[in-house]
Parts: sequence; C-alpha cells; structure tokens
Amino acid sequence: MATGNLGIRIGIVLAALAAAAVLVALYLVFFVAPLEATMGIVQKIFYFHVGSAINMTVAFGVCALAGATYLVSRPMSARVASIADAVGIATAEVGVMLGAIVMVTGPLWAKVAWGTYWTWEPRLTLSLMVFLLFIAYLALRAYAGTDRFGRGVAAGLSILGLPGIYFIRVAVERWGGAHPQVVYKGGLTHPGMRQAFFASVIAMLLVTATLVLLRALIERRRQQVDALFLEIDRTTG
Amino acid sequence: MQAWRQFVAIVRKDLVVEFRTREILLTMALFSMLLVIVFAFAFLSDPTRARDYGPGIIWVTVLFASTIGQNRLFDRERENGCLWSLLLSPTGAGTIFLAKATTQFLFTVLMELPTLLLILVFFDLAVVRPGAFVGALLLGTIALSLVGTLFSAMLMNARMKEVLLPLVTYPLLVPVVIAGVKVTSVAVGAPVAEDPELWLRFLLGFDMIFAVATWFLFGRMIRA
Amino acid sequence: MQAWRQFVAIVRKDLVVEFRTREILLTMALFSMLLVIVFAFAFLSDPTRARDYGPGIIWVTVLFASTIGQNRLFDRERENGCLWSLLLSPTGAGTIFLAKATTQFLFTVLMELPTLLLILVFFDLAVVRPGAFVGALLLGTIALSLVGTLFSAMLMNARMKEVLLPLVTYPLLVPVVIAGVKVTSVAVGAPVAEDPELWLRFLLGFDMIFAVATWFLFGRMIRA
Amino acid sequence: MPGRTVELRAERVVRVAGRRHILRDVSLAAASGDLVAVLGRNGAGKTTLLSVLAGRQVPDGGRVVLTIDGRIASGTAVRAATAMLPHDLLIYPDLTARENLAFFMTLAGQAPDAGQIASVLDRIGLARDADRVVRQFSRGMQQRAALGRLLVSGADVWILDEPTTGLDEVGRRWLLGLLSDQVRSGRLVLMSSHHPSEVASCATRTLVLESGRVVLDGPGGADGAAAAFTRMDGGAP
Amino acid sequence: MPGRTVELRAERVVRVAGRRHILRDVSLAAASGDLVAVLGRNGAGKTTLLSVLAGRQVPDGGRVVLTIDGRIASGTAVRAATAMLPHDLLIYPDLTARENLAFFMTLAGQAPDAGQIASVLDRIGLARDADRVVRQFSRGMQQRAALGRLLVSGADVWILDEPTTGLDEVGRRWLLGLLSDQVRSGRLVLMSSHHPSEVASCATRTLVLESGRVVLDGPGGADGAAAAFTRMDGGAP
Ligand code: HEM
Ligand SMILES: Nc1ncnc2c1ncn2[C@@H]1O[C@H](COP(=O)(O)OP(=O)(O)OP(=O)(O)O)[C@@H](O)[C@H]1O
Ligand SMILES: Nc1ncnc2c1ncn2[C@@H]1O[C@H](COP(=O)(O)OP(=O)(O)OP(=O)(O)O)[C@@H](O)[C@H]1O
Ligand SMILES: [Mg+2]
Ligand SMILES: [Mg+2]
Repeated sequence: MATGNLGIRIGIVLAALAAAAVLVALYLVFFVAPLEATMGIVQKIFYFHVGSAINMTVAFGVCALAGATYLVSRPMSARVASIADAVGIATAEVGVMLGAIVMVTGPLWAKVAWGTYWTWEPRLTLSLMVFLLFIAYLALRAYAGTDRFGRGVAAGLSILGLPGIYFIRVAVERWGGAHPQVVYKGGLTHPGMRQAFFASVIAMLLVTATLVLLRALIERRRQQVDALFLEIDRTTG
Repeated sequence: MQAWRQFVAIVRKDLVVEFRTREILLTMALFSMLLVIVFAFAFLSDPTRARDYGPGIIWVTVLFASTIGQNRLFDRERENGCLWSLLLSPTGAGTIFLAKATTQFLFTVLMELPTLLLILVFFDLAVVRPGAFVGALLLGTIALSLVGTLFSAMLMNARMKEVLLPLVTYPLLVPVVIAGVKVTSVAVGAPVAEDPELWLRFLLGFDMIFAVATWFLFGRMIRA
Repeated sequence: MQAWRQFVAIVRKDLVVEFRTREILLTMALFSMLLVIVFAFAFLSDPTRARDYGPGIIWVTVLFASTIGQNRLFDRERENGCLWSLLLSPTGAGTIFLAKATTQFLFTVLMELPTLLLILVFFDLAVVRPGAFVGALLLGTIALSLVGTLFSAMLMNARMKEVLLPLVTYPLLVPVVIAGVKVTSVAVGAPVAEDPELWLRFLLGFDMIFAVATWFLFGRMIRA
Repeated sequence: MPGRTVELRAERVVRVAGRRHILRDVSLAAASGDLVAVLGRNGAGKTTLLSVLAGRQVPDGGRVVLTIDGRIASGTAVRAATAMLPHDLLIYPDLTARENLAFFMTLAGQAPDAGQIASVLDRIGLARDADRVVRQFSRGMQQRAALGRLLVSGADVWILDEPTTGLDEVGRRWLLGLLSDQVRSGRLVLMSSHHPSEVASCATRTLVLESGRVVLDGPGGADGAAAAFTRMDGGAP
Repeated sequence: MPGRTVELRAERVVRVAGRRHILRDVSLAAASGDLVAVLGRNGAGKTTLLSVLAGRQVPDGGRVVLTIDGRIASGTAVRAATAMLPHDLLIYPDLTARENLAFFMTLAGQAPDAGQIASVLDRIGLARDADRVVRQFSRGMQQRAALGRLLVSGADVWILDEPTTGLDEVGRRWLLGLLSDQVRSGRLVLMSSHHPSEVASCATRTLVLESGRVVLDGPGGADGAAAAFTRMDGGAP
C-alpha cells in the first residue's frame, strides 16, 4: 500500500465519493422511499442497519485474508507482513464499529417491532458471536502491543473466524427464527425502497473503504514513527 | 516413529504429574459438581422442567470445567517456563499440539463421567438415546480440546490469559454448545423437534475442519 | 492513624496495579458476560420465563465472577511471594484483612454494574423494587468479599487453591445466594410469596456476624 | 532503629518435611554488630534456617527469640525489627521501583519520604529506571529493587538469602560494603553465601550447616571463611 | 554429536521493547571449541542475547545462523543442536529428577537409557535425591537438575545464563571444569557470568555488552577476563 501522498490522495477521493453517496442515500431514504405501512418512520433504521451489517461481514472477511497474508509472509517479507498487519487492525476496528451500529440499531428497532430489545434468535446470535470474536481480536492486539507473537495469535484467530462464522451460521440457521430475510427472499418490492436500500448499502461500503484505508495508513505511519524512534535510540542510546 | 515416542512421552508426563498431584481432575470434577449444585439451587423452583434445562446445564458445566482444566494444564507448562523446553526441543510443533490436545481430551472425558452421573441423578433425567448422548459429548469434547489447546498454548505467556482464553474461544465454541444442547435434549427425551443426526454430523464436520486448521496454525503461530 | 495509612496504602496499591493492567475488572466483567450469554443459550427455550430464572442467573454470575476476581487478586500477592511482604511487615493482620476485603468489594461492585445491565436488557427484566434489588446485591457482595478474602489468603499457597477455594467457601455462601435469589425475585416482580425484608435482615445479620468472625480468624489463622 | 541493641536467638530449632528433618536442633545467638554468614552445601538447610529466623516458616520444635535492648519482643515489634530478602524477592512486579519503595515504607510504619526514596534509588543504581515497572527489569535489576526494600524498612535485623545473586561485580562490591557499614552502625545481618571471597570480606562470624545440623560456629574474616569452606569441601560435586 | 563442527553466527541482531533497544546490531561468530563468556553490567542485555541465540526470542532485526559442518542448519536440526539453561530452569517441578532427565532425553530424540541417566545424576550430585520431585529441591539442587538436562540433550551448542547461580563452591568448580571439558571435546559453549574468577578459569573468549551493544570482543583466560571486567568498572553501583 502506498503510504505517501498517493495513499492519502486515494483516501481523499474515496472520502469525497463516500460523502456524496451518503448524501444521495440519505435523500433517497428520507424523501424518496415511502413510509412503511405498519412501522412508520422507525422502519428507516432498516437502511442503516442492513448496510452496516453487510459491510461488517465484508470487513471481517478482509481481516481474515490479511491475517493469512500476515502469517504466510512473516518469515519472508517484513514489509508485506507489516502492511497485512495494518490492514488487519484497520478492518477489525472498522468492522467492530459497524457491528456496534448493528447492535444499537437492531435492538432499537426490535423494541418497536417485536416489543423486546433482544431475543435469542439465530440471526441475532450469529451477529453477536461474530462481533465478540473480533472484539477478542482487538483485545489480543491491545494486550499484545507490538509483540510479534501476539500479532500472530490475533492473525490466527481471524483466520479461524472464517470457518467459525460458517459454523455459527449453519448452527443458527438450523434452528429457524424471527429475524426478517426480506432482501434475500426477494421481498422489498417497492422500487423506492429498493433504490434507497441499494444506495445506502453502497454508501456504507464507500464509508467502510475510506475508514479502512485511512486507519491502515495511520497504522503504517505509527509503524514508521516507531521505526524512527528506534533509529534515534539506536544511534544515540 | 521418533515423533510417536515424543508424543507418548509428552502425554505420559502429563499423566504422571496428574497421577501424583491429582490436581486437574479434582479441580475439574469438584468445580463441575459445585456448578451443578449451585445450578440446582438457583433453578430449583420447578423440578418438573428438568428436561428443559438439564441439557443446558450439562453443556455449560462441560464448557467451564474444560476451560478450567485447560488453564491448569498450561499453568503446569508455564511454571519454570517448561513449555519452552518443549518448543526448543527438536520435537515437531504438530506432535506437541496433538499431545497436549490428547491430554486435554482425556482429562475432560474423565471429568465428565462423575459430573454427568451427578446431573442425571440430581435432575432425574433418563437417557433414552445413549448413542446420541455419548456421541455428542465425545465430538463436542474433541472440539473443545482442539480449540482450547491451540489458544491456551498461544496465550500461555499473555498477561491476561485467563480472560483472553474464554474471550477468544467461546465465540468459536458457541455452535458446539448449541449443537450439543440440541442432541442432548433429544437424547434425554425432551419434547423438541430436532434431528440429532444432523447436529451430530455438524459436530463431526466442525471437528474435522478445526483439527486441520488448528494443527496447521499451531506451528505457524508459535514458532514465529 | 498508622493502621489507617497502611490500610490506604494497601488498597491504593491494588487499585494502581489494576489501573495499570486492568486485568481483574476485565476478567470479571468479560467472564460474567460470557456466563450470561452461555446461560442464555442454554436456557433459551422459553424466554417468557425470564423472571423465573433471571435472579438465579444474576446470583450464580456474581458468585462465580467474584470467585474469579478473588483468585486473581491473590495471584497478584502470590507472584514473587508478595503476600509475605505484607505478613512479615509490622502491619496488623486486621488491617491487611480489611484492606484486601475492601478491594475485593470494590472490584466486585464495579464488575456487577455492566453485568446487571446486560442481564436486565438481555432477559428483559424490569426492577420493580430497586431498593431491595440494590440492598440485596450490596449486602451479598459484602458477604462474598469477607468470606472469600479470608479463605483466599489462607489458601494462597495451597497447591489446589483453585478447587479448594470454592469448595470451602461455597457451602458457607449458599445461604447468601438463596437469600439473594429470593429478594431479587421479588425485586423483579416474579410471582413468589416471599418477604424481602426478612431476607434482607438475614443478609445483614450474616454480614455482621461474618465481619467479626473473619476479622478475628484472619489474624489467628495466618500468623500461626 | 539506630542506637538499639537487638539479639536474635534460635533455641534447638527443628524443622521437618514429611518424615525427614530439614533442621535438627539448630541453636544460634547473634546480636547487633554481628554479620553471620550462614554456609553449607546445596540442600544443607540455609534457606530454611533463614526463613525460620525471619518468621516466614514456623519451627516444628524449639523457638526463635528476639530481644530488643534486653527485653523480649513479640508480634508487631518483632516484625518491625526484622527484614528479609529471600530468593523470591517479595516486590510487586506491576509497581515501579519507586512505588514499591514508597509502599514498603508505609507498611513499615513510616510516612513515605520522596527525598529518601530518591536517594535509596540512587544508591541501588536504579535512578534511571525508577519509574519502570519491576516486571520489565533484568534479573540483577530486580535484585537491586528488592535490596531497596531493606534500605527503606528501618529494620534492625537484616536476613538475606544469597543476596549477591544476579548482581554484577560493581554491585556486589557495593552490597558487601553496605552490609559491613550496616553492621558497624549497629545492625545485625545474617546472610547465606556460596562465595568464600564474599564471606571473607565482610562476615564477622560463620555458621556451617550440614544436613540441617550446625557443624561449625566460628569466626569470620579471611581465616574464618577459609576454615568454613574447607569444612565443606569434598563429597559429590 | 561429537565430531561435528558447528558455527553460531549472529549478524547485526536487533531486539527492541517498545521504542527502546535492548540489543543494538550485535554481531558475533563462535565455533566448536569456543567458550564465550558474555559479560556486562546488570541490564546490559546478556539474557536477551542468549535467548535470541537459543531461539527463545526472535530478533527484530538481523539474523542468527547456525552451520553444522559448513552447511546452514534450520528448524529441527537447529533445535537438536542447541540446548539452553536460562534463569527459569525449564524443568518440570512435579516430576522427579530422574523422570525429568528421561523425558528430556526422549524429547531430544534419543531412547531414554537408565544407565546413562543414573550416571548423569551421579555427576550432578543428585544421586541420593534422584527420586524426589524437583519442587522440593533447594535452589542449588534445582540448578543441578537443570544442568542434567543439558548433559542428556546431546546438543552441540550449550547456552547458559549465569549457570553457577545457587551452586555451592564444590559444585561451581565441578561445573566450570565440566564446561572446559565440553569445549575441549568440541562443543561450543556460551555463558554469562558476573564473576571474574569463573571467566578467568574457563573462558576462551570474552564479549562485553553495554546498553545492548558489543563494546569488547576479546580473548579469554586470566588476562582477557581482567581486561573485560576493567572495561565494565565504574558508574553507579
Ligand atoms: C436485535 C438486534 C439485531 C441484530 C444483531 C441484527 C443483525 C442483523 C444482521 C447481522 C443482518 C445482516 C444479515 C446478512 O448479512 O445476511 C441483518 C439484516 C436485517 N435485519 Fe437485523 N438485526 C437485529 C434486529 C432487527 C430487527 C428488530 C429487524 C426488524 C424487525 C431487523 C431487520 C433486518 C432486515 C430486514 C435485514 C435485511 C436482511 C435480509 O433481508 O436478509 N433486524 N440484521
Ligand atoms: N517443602 C519441602 N518439602 C520437602 N523437602 C524440602 C522442602 N523444602 C526444602 N526441603 C529440603 O530441605 C533441604 C534443605 O533445603 P534448603 O532450601 O533449606 O537448602 P539450602 O541450604 O538453602 O540449599 P541451597 O544452597 O541449594 O539453596 C533440602 O534437602 C530440600 O530438599
Ligand atoms: N519485556 C521487556 N520489556 C521491556 N524491557 C525489557 C524487557 N525485557 C528486558 N528488558 C530490558 O532490557 C534490558 C536488558 O535485559 P537483560 O535481561 O537482557 O539484561 P542482563 O544483561 O541479562 O542483566 P542481568 O545481569 O541483570 O541479568 C534491561 O534494561 C531490561 O529492563
Ligand atoms: Mg537456599
Ligand atoms: Mg540476565
């Protein structure tokens, strides 16, 4: 990844695109998409809720890829490994942030739609587990500090996260549930709602990409600052 | 051949130490009994519903007790930095991993016997499908041992090992617990509409994929 | 005056170390959250009965989390044999005991806050009698801290500390848990015919008697 | 406290483990101004004897008596008058060196005094590392931090188990000088050692243990040390 | 294995903790027949250097190379050729001395041989206590048991961190003689020490560290030791 001006320039372009997409999505959500019949304005949560949820999954998938890259490249190339490491922490943090949005919007919506903040329902359980898994990733990173051993363990965890997510998904799907599946089941018939929905998903995707890129650049900078401090310590200490 | 001798030596060492101190098995067994008793007190309001919450209690107990056993097993390797004597020896990482996972599996199974007996008696449960009951426990215990061993070894020297271990492993193990509870519910004759075969196959798949994944990761993660 | 300074120094030391590592509070909070989640899985068959098993889950969680916190708190004193630096100093045994019990109480209360929030939200419980709810938790936590501190200190160097501690303390603490569950059931509006006042007074009496007894025993038991 | 005279007496002390004796009728009397070197082959019982004298182990037979200015002391007074440096250093690994010293000063019943602590840190050679947590210290640095505990304790009796362990040569010389000074200013010091040169340079008395029995209670100095180590020579390596 | 020639090379090894260096560009080459004494004040980096050479810590920069009969070894071969005795002894406290040795022989890839183990136990002076668990040993006895681990390992390179710690005088003399013998029979030994007399009696080379940097790489013997210790004199105690 470019860490000089190029990376930042890409970041600025992405940020601009994301901002535009967010404005478009907000417009479509609040002024074009119709008010839902039974839930009213509260249904607008849907567009943020689902967008965050999908992007959370994407972020965690990339995190696992970065983890695999880190473990494989570590003995061969310090540079590739530290870039993969930066991508790993960036995707995990952004993913957890998106997860937090899901975990706040979901229950708020649930209180209105189902009359309770939480039920032990498969989809909800799935997202909670995945969310916790990557919180564990962040905890590992936080306590490992810059220790390469701890980073390796965190990378391993993110890799195991993939089959983990698969098994959690299989497990929870086997026991049915109340969480809606309108999109995949071909619901969402109203064109206004459809447009708003896709716009919000794309906007969230752009926001996610921007945040990940910037966070990874920050991490690279931090790595470089550490290297500079070490260089000073090496020549003077 | 040499790897086999090393494997046997590591497992035997842990068994000898355990036979001498009886620490881990006693810890696990007593802890799980206390757990069962506390559960009994906390939920004893309605004994007729034992079949509903019995399977849950079984799996919660197995999960916690195996975590505790795992912690103690690796505390032993941590004292005097002993795990390093394994890692710095010419023994292969895969051998070390399989040996530790095997010990962990043996200890967990040994702990489960008295605990299950206690739960079945205390909560007055009858096992109507013993095959499914035992199968779920064995497959589940293998999963716990694999995931637990990988991360206990990794986190052995982490400052917050005791938090990090459950934090890291429980989300991965939740599907195992879910599947276990389902099969066990059917096995004790609870009126649930579940297909135990399906869940058992699920557990088998989990075991196979995680056996390969953990075995592979162990070497990569531990010898940087 | 000198005893007071020593008391403050010991409590402050534990808080400084905790602030630096955040180990114990995180361990307790995360462990109890995991406990709650696992309970939820295990008992999720009938969410409408949350008021029945909610109080049980609250007290089991508090009991286990406080045991774990206690273990960690004394692990810290065990590293480098540090408790000996307290015991061999001219600090009075009573001062040491009260300081450690106070720290333990503080940690347990801090851990209870997020955990209770989680339980109330997850299990959708409403506290209809907040006074009784908080009173039972505070009095119960005092009891756990007194009994736990006494025996953690005694058992610190025992080989099987982690088993022995619950084995010794839980039988003493079961009445506290029972009383706590009763009061909490009333406090969350479960349809039980219990007088919370009575149980609260029981908890108060337990605390007072055990405060005197543990304080007295600590000095006798630890400096033989 | 300076100016007091203390006397430490062990009267037929016995210590057993299972069905074996670790200490067999060990008697000993030492007073302010003595520096007693406790000597013996590995496993002779030195650590056990020092622990009993410091109150960390309770004798299974016989007794230990401490008199201060001729009066038998007990309880708090004994503990205030004694300080021990054992193998396991009794310092808190997650506190800094400075925090450890302040804490131990308070425990010893004195108000912590920043100036005194700074000067002790300087004397033990940890001025530069005073605000790092002890866990990160090298072995010798930890030994130094533990020595600081004795310096702030104000105790009349110092009991040290192989105190030069891990110290570098300069540190060792400094420590032996310090102990001599302490003894001259009226402290009673008991220490174990395996090094003839250390014993020769500062001990005023030597006590040789063999299988938990006192086999020699002789003078210090170069001659005393030579005699003691000759007594221990031979046998298995 | 006897008859092989090994060479251990450190090339500009760097080790960091946070933003400080523990080792700064440490280079070193030693071969069969060398006994390198690694010296330095407390906190100089001796333990860290030895750990890196033994493979217990991974260098953050530079590399460690072991060649056996001129060919670069890797993985299992390196571990089979190296044995380490660190501060934390790496022996199982709940196994007896004899069981520990048998276990480590198997790990090293040899069939445990009761006769050889008995003779090693005799040499390390634990024949009488061979069947007691190590936990009950005194400090010096534990050190002896850990030395036994090296003797059964069959390694070509011995790396020892302050190996005379806790040994009594007879044991120390025996150990220094043993190390000299090992070196003469073609082993490569690296050890740290704070005692000029130990270094003088057996080292063939001295390496002085200061703040993680090699400041002297000189000869062994009495003169070499004297020069090395003079280099380290002065500064804080
Ligand atoms: C209580 C916490 C909740 C959580 C943790 C949660 C979690 C999720 C997740 C992870 C997804 C993405 C699924 C995927 O990518 O396949 C999702 C999608 C969705 N959620 Fe939620 N949800 C919650 C509550 C709710 C509620 C109360 C409603 C509405 C009644 C709702 C409606 C939807 C809808 C309509 C989708 C689109 C998914 C599809 O159509 O397949 N969610 N939710
Ligand atoms: N807890 C115990 N159980 C059984 N035996 C013990 C125990 N503690 C010590 N011993 C035995 O008591 C004897 C004396 O031990 P001690 O530690 O006092 O020796 P030491 O003189 O300090 O030796 P070293 O020079 O090696 O430090 C040893 O043989 C030891 O094995
Ligand atoms: N984990 C760590 N974190 C931070 N600093 C560390 C860590 N480990 C070691 N250090 C620092 O590195 C330096 C070298 O430590 P090392 O243990 O190698 O010294 P040493 O030469 O063996 O000293 P000694 O003679 O006291 O044994 C010390 O200043 C120490 O504080
Ligand atoms: Mg000793
Ligand atoms: Mg060192």
